[in-house]
Amino acid sequence: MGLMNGLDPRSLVLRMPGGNVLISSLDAAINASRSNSLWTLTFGLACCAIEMMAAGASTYDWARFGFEVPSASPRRADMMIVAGTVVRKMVPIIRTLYQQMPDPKYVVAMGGCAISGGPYVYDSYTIVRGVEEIVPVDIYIPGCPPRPEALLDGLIKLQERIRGQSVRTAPAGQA
Amino acid sequence: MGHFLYDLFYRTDVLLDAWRTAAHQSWAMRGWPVVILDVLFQLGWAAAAAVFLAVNALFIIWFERKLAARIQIRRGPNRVGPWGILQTLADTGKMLIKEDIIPDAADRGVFKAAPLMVLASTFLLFVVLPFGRGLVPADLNVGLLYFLAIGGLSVIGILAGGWASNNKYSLMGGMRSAAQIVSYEVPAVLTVLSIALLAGSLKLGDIVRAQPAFGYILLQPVGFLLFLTASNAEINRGPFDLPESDSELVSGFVTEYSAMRFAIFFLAEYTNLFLAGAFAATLFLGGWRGPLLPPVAWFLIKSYFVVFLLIWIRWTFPRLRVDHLMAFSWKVLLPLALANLFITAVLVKVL
Amino acid sequence: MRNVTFGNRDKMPPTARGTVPAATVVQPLPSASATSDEFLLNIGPQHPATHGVLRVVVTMDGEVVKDIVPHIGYVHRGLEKLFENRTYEQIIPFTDRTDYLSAIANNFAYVRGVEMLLGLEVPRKVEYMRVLMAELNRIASHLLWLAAYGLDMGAFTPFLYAFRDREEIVAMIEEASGGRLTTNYFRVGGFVHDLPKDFFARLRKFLARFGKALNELDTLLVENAIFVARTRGVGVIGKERAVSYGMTGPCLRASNAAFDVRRDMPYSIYPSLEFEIPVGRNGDTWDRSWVRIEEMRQSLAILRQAMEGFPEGEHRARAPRNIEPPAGEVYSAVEGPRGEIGFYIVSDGTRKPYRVKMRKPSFSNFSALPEILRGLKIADLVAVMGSLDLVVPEIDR
Amino acid sequence: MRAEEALAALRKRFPGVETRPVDPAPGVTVPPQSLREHLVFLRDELAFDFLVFVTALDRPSEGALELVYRLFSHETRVSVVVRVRCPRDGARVPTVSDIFRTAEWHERETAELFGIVFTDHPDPRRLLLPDDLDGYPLRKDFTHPNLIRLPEAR
Repeated sequence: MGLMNGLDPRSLVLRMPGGNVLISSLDAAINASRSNSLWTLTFGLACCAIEMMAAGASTYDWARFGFEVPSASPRRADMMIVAGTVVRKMVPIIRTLYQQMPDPKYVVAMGGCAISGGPYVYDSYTIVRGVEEIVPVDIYIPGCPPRPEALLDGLIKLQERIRGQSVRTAPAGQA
Repeated sequence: MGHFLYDLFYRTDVLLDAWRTAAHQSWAMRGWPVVILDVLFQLGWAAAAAVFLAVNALFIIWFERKLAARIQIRRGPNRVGPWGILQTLADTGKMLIKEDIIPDAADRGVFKAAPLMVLASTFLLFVVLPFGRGLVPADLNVGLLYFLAIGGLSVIGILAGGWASNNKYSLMGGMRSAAQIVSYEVPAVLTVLSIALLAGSLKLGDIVRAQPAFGYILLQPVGFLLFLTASNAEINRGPFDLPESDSELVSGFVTEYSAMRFAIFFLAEYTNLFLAGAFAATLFLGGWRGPLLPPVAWFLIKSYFVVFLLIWIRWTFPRLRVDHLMAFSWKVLLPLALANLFITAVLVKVL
Repeated sequence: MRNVTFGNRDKMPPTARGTVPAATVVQPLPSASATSDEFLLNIGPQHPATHGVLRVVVTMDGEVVKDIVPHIGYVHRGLEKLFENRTYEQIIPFTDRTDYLSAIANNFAYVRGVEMLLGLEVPRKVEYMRVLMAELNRIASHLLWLAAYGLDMGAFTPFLYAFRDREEIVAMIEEASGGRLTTNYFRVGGFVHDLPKDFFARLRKFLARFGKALNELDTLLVENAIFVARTRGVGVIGKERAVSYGMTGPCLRASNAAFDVRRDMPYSIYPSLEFEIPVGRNGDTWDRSWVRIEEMRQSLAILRQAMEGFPEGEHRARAPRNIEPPAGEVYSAVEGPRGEIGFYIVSDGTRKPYRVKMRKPSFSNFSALPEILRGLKIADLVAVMGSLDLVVPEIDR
Repeated sequence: MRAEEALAALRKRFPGVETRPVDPAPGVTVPPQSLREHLVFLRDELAFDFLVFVTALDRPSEGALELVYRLFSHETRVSVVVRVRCPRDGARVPTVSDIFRTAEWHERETAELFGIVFTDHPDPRRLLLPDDLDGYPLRKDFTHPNLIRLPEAR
């Protein structure tokens, strides 16, 4: 890393003959790894957590897609599924957890509460109206709570988005 | 050609010896120092062991996932590659390119060294592991002792990792692990001693050769169970997986580890699983010996069978409590192992 | 190729609605003076053993728990305030979401309270349907407890077995109500719609199969030697203390106190049904587990009786369109899977309640945790907390 | 023992208390200073061993807060409601958390939601609310920037 300070290796690679091919195949390999191995942070807040558990259980078995390892430590999580109601007392904790996760990290807002505050938008003095006010969200899965199929569908959509990534367009140092 | 293949698979020791002698002669004829050749030979072994270690871990993790899924009436990974066999590869690839976090409060040097210490202790065990007749980097005279001594080394890495993370959960995980490995080392040693008594040697090759066709398991059924339990506890797997128990200590000593450093711990853990199976196979199931199939195949079949047993156990039982775990070792396993050793000694003397 | 960059952003999005406080240190630790031998361990709010977002701060002397301070409120949504600005019918879906594992029991308690305020009699068939649903819900909830408790104890497999059976119940409830978890099935005076045609066929099939599956789960977890060693004699709370702490449900019954709302404050058709109330002997963690397993068996018996005596009739009484109960107050309690679920409703004669107080079992059960845990080993914490079967939004409301 | 008998015994023990039947439980209103002796009497003499909940009602028109203690007896299976009225400003009520352990948390909750001080409470910290929240949410005149009222349907 030290050698590369201030120098973006990507521009060098692209100037090489066949650099494009190299980058494309690199992209393919990286994206295949990332998209097929999304470990989740075990982070259930409310009702949606139960459907998240159901998605992990036999009937729906999200291990099939590589979401197998529910990681209790944010250090090993790739995505945070915010499953449930976020209230103001929880805000600093969610922010800390997000910052503790290593890059690249993804956030899935599961259910109405995480998207917008859900049924508690009005008349609740503690609600946070959508987790996007705290952390950047990649995928929204509507429902109250969403069915496990909906969760799986959302996660597969996330995989598709990851497959569209390229080191070429990623910010320097974060590819 | 067929002759060569036969030699390669069934008489590997003869082939290797012949090859080594020939190489030695030719180096000596040219006046080159033979020491370099020996070093090269050992480096070759090391490379082979490293490749095996990686491939084996990839396979064993997939195997465990699929088997666990089978036990739990679900499918397990099936999207990456046929039957999801490349799932582990995807996981490894992802961890390689993930951000590597070292907490601010951590002891950086120790934090970085800890995973390597654990991996090194596992890697070193391959030195004495006989994969087949003569297929062993160094069949030491004190092979059994070496296995016990080096096998206990991983505790240093675990303790270092737990301490360096500067996290209470990590520290508690590390401490538990240290206590656990040290306590279960004792019954393991005593059990292995009775094998040494029977075989009359500490050399693993000799122990395999000394076994009757059915292995020592029939002479030492209690010993086998003791060894299986103790080694299961030593590799920190369920139901003895307290150092990294999810529900109590988040992830124990690996709580603060991310990306590749965690992957190394993971690699070491699954290599240890294989080694537990391999040594159980070597000491109790007759190692590489068996009819028809080549020795290597027999060795792998037996090892993976024990691994299968360990996985089965892990996915069936709840976790022990930490004091029960200690009590189990000192109050149950140790007296049993002592009694087993005593009876073995008497029988060996009498018969 | 789409050029998407995402997931790598560390910069915060502009806070559009500007209501979120800046990132601060999590609530400071309590000023418990830790001497050199003691140390504080903070568990939660994000910790696998807390089943949601609880936080407990444990003062430990070596491995022994000296003191334990629970912190709650991480899912406090201010529901009781919210209820004051909703009409009676609009409140029903919110009662689901206070305790999503026993949505039906919550519906039941609330709807019954409103009916009591109105002085409304419901048809016999409705009562039977309510009991059927409530008991199915109880089994589903206990199964989920078993699954989660298995995880706590380090056994992953019972989790999946329990979920397999739970899915079957959930499918039945879904077919009837349209929702898997948060069913919103009850209405004042009855149900939103009738039971589906093949409901009883499915129920019969389930009843025939589940008894065996339950025995299997029992053997796999609750009667496992390791499990028994970890739970028996651990986390004991006596009858007197349990009552004083307001514990209800299986947690109280494990302490040898035979109190069950279904029998002692009878409602619906429970007086006409025959079932036993399993009671533990010692009030320890194992008893709490055993009571739940036994309760599932009793629920099966209730389901069978309710199915046999199921009458014909309307699925909804003739309730007024606008619910405007006369001024007054009422307390309606039902036996939920975790204990006494009560709704204290005060009406001032308008379409919206003056005050709704929810009395939730987990709140009281959890408040006894320091009492149960003091003096135990830290390793028991998980076993004890899991055995209380906490649902966090129910504690916080 | 039936509910009426319990109530009669209560009336006998504390002459002058106002008793009124509330469906389905009978109720009794007591002044704050004698709350504790009433509860001790109910618990020890009449076997009301179970405090179901503690809560309060805000009556701004009367300038009063009304505390509600609901008791249940496992022995006789009878409920009774004890009420305490106190002024909205500077409401002070003695704690009963040593009589019924469960009251500790219920009182903490009521205190922060209604702004009632429970004197001699062993642990008077906040329970549910974040530390930076001002006001008492369950009072009728509570306002908060984060509290957006549901628009009235037209």
